[in-house]
Amino acid sequence: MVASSIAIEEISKELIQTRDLGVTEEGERLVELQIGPTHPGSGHMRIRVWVDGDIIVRCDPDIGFVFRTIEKLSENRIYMKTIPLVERPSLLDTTPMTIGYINALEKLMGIEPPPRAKYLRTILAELTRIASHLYGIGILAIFLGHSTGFMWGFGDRELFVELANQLSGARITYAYVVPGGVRRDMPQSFPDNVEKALRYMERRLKDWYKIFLNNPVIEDRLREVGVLRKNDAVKLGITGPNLRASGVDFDVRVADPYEAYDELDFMVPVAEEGDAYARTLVRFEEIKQSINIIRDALKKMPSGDIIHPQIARMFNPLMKKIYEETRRVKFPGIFASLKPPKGEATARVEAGRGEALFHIVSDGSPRPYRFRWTTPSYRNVILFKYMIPGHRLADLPAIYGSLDYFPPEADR
Amino acid sequence: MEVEGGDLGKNLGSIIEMAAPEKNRYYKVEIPKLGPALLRNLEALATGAKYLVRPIRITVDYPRQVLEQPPWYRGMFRLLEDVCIGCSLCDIICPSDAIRMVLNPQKKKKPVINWGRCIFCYYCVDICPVEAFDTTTIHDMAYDRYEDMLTNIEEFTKDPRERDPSKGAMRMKIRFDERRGFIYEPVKGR
Amino acid sequence: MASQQPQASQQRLALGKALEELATRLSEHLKGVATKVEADKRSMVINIEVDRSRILEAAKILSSLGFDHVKSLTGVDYPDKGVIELMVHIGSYSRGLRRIMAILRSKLDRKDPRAPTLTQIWPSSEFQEREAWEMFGIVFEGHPDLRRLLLPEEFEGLWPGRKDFEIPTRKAGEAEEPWK
Amino acid sequence: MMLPLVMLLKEILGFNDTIYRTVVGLGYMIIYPGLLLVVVIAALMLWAERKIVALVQLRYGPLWVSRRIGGALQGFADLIRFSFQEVIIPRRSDVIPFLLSPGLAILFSMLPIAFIPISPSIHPPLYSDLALLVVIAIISLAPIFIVIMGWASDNKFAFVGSLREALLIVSYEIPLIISIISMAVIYGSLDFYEIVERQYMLPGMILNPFAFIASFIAVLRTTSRFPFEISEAETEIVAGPYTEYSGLMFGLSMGLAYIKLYVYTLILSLVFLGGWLPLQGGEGFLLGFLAPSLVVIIKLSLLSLVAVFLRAIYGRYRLDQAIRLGWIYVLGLSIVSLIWSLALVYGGWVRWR
Repeated sequence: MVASSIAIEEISKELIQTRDLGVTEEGERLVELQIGPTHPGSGHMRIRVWVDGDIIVRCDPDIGFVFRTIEKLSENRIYMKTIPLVERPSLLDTTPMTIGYINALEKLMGIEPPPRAKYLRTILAELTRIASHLYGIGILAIFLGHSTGFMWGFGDRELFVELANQLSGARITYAYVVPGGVRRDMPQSFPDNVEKALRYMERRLKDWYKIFLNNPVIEDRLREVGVLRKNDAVKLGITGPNLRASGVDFDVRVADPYEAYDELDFMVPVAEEGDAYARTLVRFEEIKQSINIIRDALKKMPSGDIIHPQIARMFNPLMKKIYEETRRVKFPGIFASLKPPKGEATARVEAGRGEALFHIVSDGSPRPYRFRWTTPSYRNVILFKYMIPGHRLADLPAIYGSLDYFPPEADR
Repeated sequence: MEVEGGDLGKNLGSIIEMAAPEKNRYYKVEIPKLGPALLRNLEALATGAKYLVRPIRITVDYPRQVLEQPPWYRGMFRLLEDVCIGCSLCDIICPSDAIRMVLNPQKKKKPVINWGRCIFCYYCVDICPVEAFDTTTIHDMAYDRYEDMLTNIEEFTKDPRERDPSKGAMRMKIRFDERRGFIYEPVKGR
Repeated sequence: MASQQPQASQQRLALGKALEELATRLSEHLKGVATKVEADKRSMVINIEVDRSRILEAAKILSSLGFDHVKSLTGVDYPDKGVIELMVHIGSYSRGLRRIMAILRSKLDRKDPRAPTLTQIWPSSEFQEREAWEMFGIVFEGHPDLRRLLLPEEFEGLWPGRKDFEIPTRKAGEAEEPWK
Repeated sequence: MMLPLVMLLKEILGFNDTIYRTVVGLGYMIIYPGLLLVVVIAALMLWAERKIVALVQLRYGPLWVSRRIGGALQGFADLIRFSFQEVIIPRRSDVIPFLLSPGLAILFSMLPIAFIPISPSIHPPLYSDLALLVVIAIISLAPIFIVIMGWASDNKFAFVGSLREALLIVSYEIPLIISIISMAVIYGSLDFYEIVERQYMLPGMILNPFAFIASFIAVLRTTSRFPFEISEAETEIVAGPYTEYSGLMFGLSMGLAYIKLYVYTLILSLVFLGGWLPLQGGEGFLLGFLAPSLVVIIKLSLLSLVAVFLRAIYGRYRLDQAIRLGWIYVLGLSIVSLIWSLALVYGGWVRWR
């Protein structure tokens, strides 16, 4: 698709001049369709497509409808306030994002969380990864008109949202990770509930395959649609399951292990085909692998503190008492004025949709001087421009869904 | 993977690779050879029919039934005015600027909250050095007017349980189950 | 677990050493192009500083060395120094090299920030350059389609990413007027 | 109820035969099995669809209206809501076709009821021994008004949707007609009474299963059931031809699919499922009319339930895939069914005289 985009660019120059229902020199009548921002299949974005008959000849993603200026906002607030902020755009896999931000902050501060905290973070991140993938598959399903896949995705996601609720006390926006550790230890019944939920998910995945992935209609819609070749994926800097479905074996959890991933037993699926079907398949496989990670992490879970001793030392007697009795971490007053030393730090994590990069420039004040954050959807949005031309109009939702693109995450 | 000018690239990468070899954790997903379409159609139909006969239900019949949240669920909370020392840490750390310090009649600083802005992150609850917030699990509150969400000290010290909107509803507890996912059970003694 | 802990720190030491070696190798490759090449062991990145006029040259060399995509491209505004720093996080998908990142930095004149486009070398930077342009006003010469990306069409005013675009902040902690 | 009354009137006032037939015909068209029954069945089918799909999809389905009977009145509630909503007419639309086409589409999809008998005793108002052909011919006209809807709306999505509809009509009407004709070949008749009578041993779907499958798939397409819900694909083209419709007009255009489903399954249940068999019809209103017609309605409801259940299983095909499926497999199947019928007839396996 990328190779053919040059020819498309040439057509598009004509188009910009004639705009609407224009007649190009070739005598083709092209219709401009604006998919979004108020369209049942667009999300918070506008996709301008020019169609010739049923074939899309040019596609221009117009993003920014949910642009939250997170980078600018964070420059004006203390470090702790940015934690809930980075959760908001990628509402479906919040924990990997907070982990990335906190990792960069911890690198600046020169502290490292205790092992138990690392495991707890990993477990929550994987729970949200499963939830995020189920959401993505559900959205793909409804884009293809498969309402059962949509409802199943959201229904099964509920289990993992509830598990996260039991761990952190909130359903989606956990703000569970704090510098130096996590905010609360897992409750007694948690491992048992997790095991039951995971077994349920494994049973359900078989039905998922039967009704969704192996369904001939779905197969026809996804096979050889939106093919992304390996070298194109690398060139365009695609990330996450979309990259791995194109045959590139890259996962930050393996390439640059953070938290407890280095010690855990898991594999990362890679597919060669690079079409929408492969991307969906990779997501299903990743759910299976996340199940393995959570099981393994619960098995290997070390005991001990969940907050860095340097922070625990700052507790007043009441806080210490609460921490020891209920394993709930109270914030010492220093959290309201964290001043990491001058310097820069970069961290990256594998969020549900791919690699997220965090860069903090600190000037020694309680606010970051500059905070740069690129999200996986932000890096994948370029695919709309280069992959969609040449497909049929009905393929647009199929490709959109298979990319698991999430507009707020791209806009930040 | 093939890279342009591959040798140099490999050389550079090999320095890292020798120092700390990357674990081989990748496996190739074969796209399964799917059976004949007719068979798969029947399989899909049978799966649907299976759920038609033995349905699983994830949803709860809200608002007739309301979920009982764990005690650490981050719901609405109230100020214990006598405990509060007016240190204004909650105001400083509030990520959405929902808390503001005001003077009470004794000219002491006390926090008040704007429920319209609150995101229930509980940073204020956790940073309070004296535990001056009394927390509940109530979250589904509704207000008629925006002004009602802005509290003064008197309103902020009132217990939100008093006007819990889910009072008459059946309280349900979640039990995880291998086959059905969730099983909702009524909470006894309420 | 106890045995793994020292092993992990040992590995980290070895990695740090490798990173430094890699930095020296890179500085050999970039001799005369980069003004500074240094390793940041904490974040496992290599900072490469180049002059504005040599950005394209450095990018070509880095791309030929295996850094195949841009992870982030943005600016950092330093009004007191009168520069906007172009900061490009580049990475690789090839084995070994993907463990680290390189940050290509170049100081641009704040009054007229111009930089050559990197889209010919790394097509992945196309949308990121559009964002850097609308936020910091960095003009990427030769960019095929330098339009606004995130900001609304009718947005007017300063470059919102720069430090002199101030957003109102509230002073927390002081006693204020009650809402009612 | 109506019949004895009419008989009584006839006795007392001495109505002649024409008036009697007019009154019965109007009752047939407006009350049973015409408009009123159609609305009731369509509303119940809407509810049944949502309920069935909800069961598969881990949830309750409609429950809020008439909770005691599982929300069965939801369809009627929707109908009432639609009728009281504002109808917005886009300024740039072609007003007369825009307003008329939903009604005309419904008219033409209901008109075949006038030719279709649902019991052995009371004849339909327009009785003809070529009824099968006439019915197919009339109901094929309905989609044309869907195309007009899309064109009159002056909306790009509506336009794309109506073009899709037009392409799909062509590729699925032909298999439908061929497979129905192949049944007529077996029965040696186009008269519904004879068609039903000749299934007294074996229903048509066993006599010629190919024709049944082909015509069922074609009916799924024509009534835009999944996996052929292509012309109004929500995530692609909003609501296809119905994008600009609102209020009652939207209710009509959405109900159109269910009305067509009713009529088509009525035809299918007569042609393939043996109509009112095993009841032979008897004396009086109850045995002669009501009981046989209830058998027909049960049969057509079962067919409709299968059709709506598919929503829980399938997504939608892409336009070109659906057309390919239509022109290769469904058309192929219908030709096979025609050959099968000819073989049965000329091989002497079926003989009616």
